[in-house]
Amino acid sequence: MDQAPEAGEFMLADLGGPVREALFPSTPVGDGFDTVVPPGHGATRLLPGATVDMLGPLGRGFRLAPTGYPIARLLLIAGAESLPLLGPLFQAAPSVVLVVEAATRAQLPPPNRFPPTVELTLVTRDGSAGYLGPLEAEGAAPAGLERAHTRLVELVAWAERICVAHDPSRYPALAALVKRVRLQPHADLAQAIVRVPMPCGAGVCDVCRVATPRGERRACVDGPVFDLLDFLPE
Amino acid sequence: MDQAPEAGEFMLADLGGPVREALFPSTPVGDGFDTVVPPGHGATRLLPGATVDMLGPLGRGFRLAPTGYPIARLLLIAGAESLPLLGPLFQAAPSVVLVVEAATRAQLPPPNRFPPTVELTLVTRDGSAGYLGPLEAEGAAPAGLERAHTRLVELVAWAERICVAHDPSRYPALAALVKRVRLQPHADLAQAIVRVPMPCGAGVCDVCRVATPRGERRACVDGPVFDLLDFLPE
Amino acid sequence: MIELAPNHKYGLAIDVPLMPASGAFGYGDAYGDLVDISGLGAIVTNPISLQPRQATQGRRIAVHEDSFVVHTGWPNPGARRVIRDYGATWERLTVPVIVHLLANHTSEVARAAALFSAVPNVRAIELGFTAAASRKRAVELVTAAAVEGDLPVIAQIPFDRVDDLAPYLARQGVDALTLTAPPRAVLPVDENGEDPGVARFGRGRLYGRALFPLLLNTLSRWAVKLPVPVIACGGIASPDDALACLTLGAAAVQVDALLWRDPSLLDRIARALAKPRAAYPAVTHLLSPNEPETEENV
Amino acid sequence: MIELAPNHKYGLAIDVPLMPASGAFGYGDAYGDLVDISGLGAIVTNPISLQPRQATQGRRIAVHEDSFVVHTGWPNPGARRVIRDYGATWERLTVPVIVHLLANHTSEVARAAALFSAVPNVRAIELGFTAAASRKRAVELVTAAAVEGDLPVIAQIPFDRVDDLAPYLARQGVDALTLTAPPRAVLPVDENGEDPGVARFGRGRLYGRALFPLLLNTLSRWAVKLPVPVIACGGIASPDDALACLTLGAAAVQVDALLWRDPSLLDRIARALAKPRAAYPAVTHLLSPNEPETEENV
Ligand SMILES: Cc1cc2nc3c(=O)[nH]c(=O)nc-3n(C[C@H](O)[C@H](O)[C@H](O)COP(=O)(O)OP(=O)(O)OC[C@H]3O[C@@H](n4cnc5c(N)ncnc54)[C@H](O)[C@@H]3O)c2cc1C
Ligand SMILES: Cc1cc2nc3c(=O)[nH]c(=O)nc-3n(C[C@H](O)[C@H](O)[C@H](O)COP(=O)(O)OP(=O)(O)OC[C@H]3O[C@@H](n4cnc5c(N)ncnc54)[C@H](O)[C@@H]3O)c2cc1C
Ligand SMILES: Cc1cc2nc3c(=O)[nH]c(=O)nc-3n(C[C@H](O)[C@H](O)[C@H](O)COP(=O)(O)O)c2cc1C
Ligand SMILES: Cc1cc2nc3c(=O)[nH]c(=O)nc-3n(C[C@H](O)[C@H](O)[C@H](O)COP(=O)(O)O)c2cc1C
Ligand code: FES
Ligand code: FES
Repeated sequence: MDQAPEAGEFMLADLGGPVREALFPSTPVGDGFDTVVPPGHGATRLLPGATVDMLGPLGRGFRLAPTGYPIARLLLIAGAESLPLLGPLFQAAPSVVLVVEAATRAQLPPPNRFPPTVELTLVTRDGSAGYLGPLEAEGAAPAGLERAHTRLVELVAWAERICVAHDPSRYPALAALVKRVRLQPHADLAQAIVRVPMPCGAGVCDVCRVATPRGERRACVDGPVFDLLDFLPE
Repeated sequence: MDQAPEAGEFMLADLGGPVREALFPSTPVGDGFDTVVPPGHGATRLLPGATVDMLGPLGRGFRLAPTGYPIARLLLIAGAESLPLLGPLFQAAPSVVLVVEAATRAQLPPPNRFPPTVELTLVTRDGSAGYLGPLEAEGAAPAGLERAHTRLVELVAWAERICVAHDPSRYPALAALVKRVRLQPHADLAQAIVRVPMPCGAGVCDVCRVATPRGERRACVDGPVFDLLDFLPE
Repeated sequence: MIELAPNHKYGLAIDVPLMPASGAFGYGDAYGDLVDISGLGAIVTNPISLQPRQATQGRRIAVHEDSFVVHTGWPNPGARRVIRDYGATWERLTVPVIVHLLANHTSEVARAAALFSAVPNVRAIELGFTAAASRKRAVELVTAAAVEGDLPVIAQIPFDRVDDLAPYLARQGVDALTLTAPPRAVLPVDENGEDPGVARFGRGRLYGRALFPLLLNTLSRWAVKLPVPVIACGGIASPDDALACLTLGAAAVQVDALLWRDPSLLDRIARALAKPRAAYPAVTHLLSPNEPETEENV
Repeated sequence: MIELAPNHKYGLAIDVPLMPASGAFGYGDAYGDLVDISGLGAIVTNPISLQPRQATQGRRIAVHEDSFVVHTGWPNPGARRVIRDYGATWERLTVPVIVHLLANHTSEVARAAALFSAVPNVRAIELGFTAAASRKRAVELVTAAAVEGDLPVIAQIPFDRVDDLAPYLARQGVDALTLTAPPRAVLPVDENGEDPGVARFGRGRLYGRALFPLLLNTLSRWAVKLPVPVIACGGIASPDDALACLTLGAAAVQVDALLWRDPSLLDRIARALAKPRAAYPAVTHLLSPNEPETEENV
């Protein structure tokens, strides 16, 4: 590998099937990277030490800041399943807050998985642990519970950059929240990654098209990291 | 493997392709056997120690003699390419004569490959070593050469059993030779093996049909070892 | 109990929706103890003609990657000899025997069908057609088999003739359809086999996993739509494959020449299919062939 | 030099009998340095319609074993936008550009063909048809493209319409034929992907090695027999595969979606095809489609 993929970029790996599969870095390791794949994924059948042919790095990853203008306050927002996609950002700024949302307590990641510099905010949609989700829901919370929304608004106001890895069906609502809190958000203030099959990785096959209110984009070349505000409802 | 294949019997091995392939024993080794496959054959890609799923032993092998009536004088006749098929018979009788025919000297096997009890008779079709072939050709030989035919007639008269592994297109002429020398040859006096693809090994697929003047036979269940006289022209 | 010939006076009821395809299993006794025939729904015989047929000469199989082609000329000892050799075996079987006839001439098909009708436990005729058989000729052949034979008639449809022949024969009174016979294909010949250098291509009937995605397409387009039961055939290589075919509306499945590699496949599929029908997964993302197509549902 | 449109006034001469298939390569610049376009015979664009088209929603790819199906709805920015975005790129290429048009309505095809005729270095139109297009309609579409466009017209024939459409269009004046467009297929969906549990089957255009034996059969039956050049397409995955197609009479080959796995395949095939033509192996054991069939020669 000439170069390791950065956060949100991907490698197209030949795992023996008829099409390549996208591998995203979850942790940079030396010159290479660790990746998290679902159970049963082709990559789990690889033997340790196996050589995998890869193309990449491909795609537009998370864009933290122009060189020379480092950011101090980074907000990460993840669904529990998409959390590994944000792994390479856990130490990307002096102050990192990570909001993780899961359906229920059992699906939350163990807090010891994170570097001590990451400040963790846990959210469950059933209120079984941490704040009560969903993230974008407002209104009074049942007794003994606190709404995630209130906390999220604070964090969005605080952050210099917001990086999101969640179910894309949530992006319109999250975009609306950012727009409400920040009024005139600049381009790339909030960025969101979309994970879809990307068989060609070259903008050729149209399998990875993502519909946004601003028209269709291809995840492999226009993304997979988009400006969250592209998803803002018209 | 429950049981190792005997001379002329075969195993159907699953070597990863969509059909099984027949493996013939060339040398019995302990409970198993060695087999000789052509260069490029699927089996050459197996790693040492690989487990291969096999069905068998299948087919009718060489029938030397009913139990209790051991034979003393065994004649083996092989084309150089088919020689491994007779390997398990090299020590099957106190006195074994092996006739090997090749196109030219370079294709003859090295004599040190055979047990010392085997008496070797080498034949080349171009006369570059040993007797001058082809085996069944009569008539005067060019100066300095001796016809294989003369020697073969002696050996056929001498033998109690004759086992042949050669190109099946030669079997009609060899059958005629045996018939001429032995006049009333008994069943199974001379036997010949036919090697064809045998994908099912069960008499189902008809791929292995062998045409004889006495009608079609299936190599996998009626053979692969046939009475040589089945090939006698009508 | 699955009824494969609901419109026929005798019907063709089977317990398990599974049988070997014609040509894959011989005449019933070939696999001996390797296959438990009583666990199948039926057996289908190798192709049989009225008169004996000999094998073609030359290369009869070519293997390349995951596929192989077979070209034998359908040798068989002829109807009378088959009955003499296997009639008693068939009578002892606990499952129905479906006799596969090479459908060449109406008179020959009629006579063969009449002969097999009289054999105990022969419960249906399956007809194989040439790829070039016209609709008219196919109906004549089906009619010849049905009238003379008195047994349910199943038509095994050539691979590239489904759209044309399947709905037509179903309307014209065939009792069930086998979709499909193997397609013709040409394979490059790997030069490491028995006769290196002789031929670069082999032609014949195609077998292998390659057929399965095309079979599923055919089923998804036709199985539910046709007014007679459909038997799925082509590239089925696992219990999951068999379940997929039933999910798409096949009444039963045939396992083709892939079973030569793994005769135990029949028993494994039989066990999977013996589970209660409700356990079959449901079709979700697939257009029913009767529904109009829209951008949304294709 | 290979002439792909010998009957057309301008012709379509290419140096190397190799090009990507429509849909596999984008509009020419997608693979950047990974593919040396100057080593190809031509490029074929992704399918283009006169008006912009959006992608279908829902699952667009399903992978199973060695095959995959793709279902996208052929999204594209429409003819005018494509010309604006890629016209300059095409002009700089040293090889001809073949524009693939989605052949839906004659008036749209005619207008799109006229637009592309005026673009420098666009040297032919390839038409893609729906599987259901009648002969009459197919000829109308070809005629519309030819009359308005002034360029050679290549027809990419649907997989299961070769016997029906290929000889007919060849007689009616098409300049060359691409055999074939990918077949439709249905694949069981491996439940380990992005959306477990959502769908058990995916439908779409089939790609993979499965197609190659069927392509060779189509070529062996038709390539020599048809009066116009045939471009082979379907499952080609190696230089040997490409040579096999040329041996069976194809004038050129297209590499389909298998090149996504291995973009270097194009360069490797190009190198193999650059060797002198006499080195191609000869057909030995294969019936020429013009010869009468006998027991001996089939
Ligand atoms: C131009 C052309 C195109 C063709 N296209 C295709 C094609 O797309 N796909 C394809 O598969 N074949 C194709 N074929 C081959 C053709 O379908 C058959 O080989 C041919 O029809 C053999 O049958 P027949 O009865 O017409 O010929 P005959 O010479 O009369 O047949 C000889 C004998 O073959 C036997 N026979 C062969 N097949 C069968 C069968 N299935 N059932 C019963 N008996 C059989 C019969 O005993 C028959 O009497 C094509 C042939 C030609 C000449
Ligand atoms: C009973 C039935 C059986 C079918 N069998 C098959 C089959 O065997 N194989 C198969 O592949 N399909 C099959 N189809 C699908 C059918 O071929 C196409 O989906 C249908 O023809 C779409 O084209 P249309 O113009 O008729 O429909 P429309 O609804 O008018 O088409 C909508 C639009 O789709 C676009 N379009 C779709 N395909 C193409 C194309 N290739 N080129 C250009 N534009 C295109 C055009 O823009 C067209 O205007 C079947 C459909 C039905 C209802
Ligand atoms: C008498 C006869 C016997 C045939 N036997 C077989 C056969 O055993 N297996 C097979 O796959 N095809 C068989 N075929 C069909 C051929 O394989 C093939 O489909 C036919 O020759 C098509 O050739 P073509 O496409 O070059 O015209 C037979 C055809 C005929 C006429
Ligand atoms: C408007 C429209 C768009 C289509 N787009 C695609 C496509 O992008 N990819 C594809 O493989 N098939 C496409 N098809 C065809 C379908 O995949 C498929 O062939 C068709 O729905 C056949 O379904 P049926 O056999 O169940 O009737 C399209 C069909 C229509 C009508
Ligand atoms: S992955 Fe093919 S266009 Fe994006
Ligand atoms: S190998 Fe199948 S019949 Fe002999």
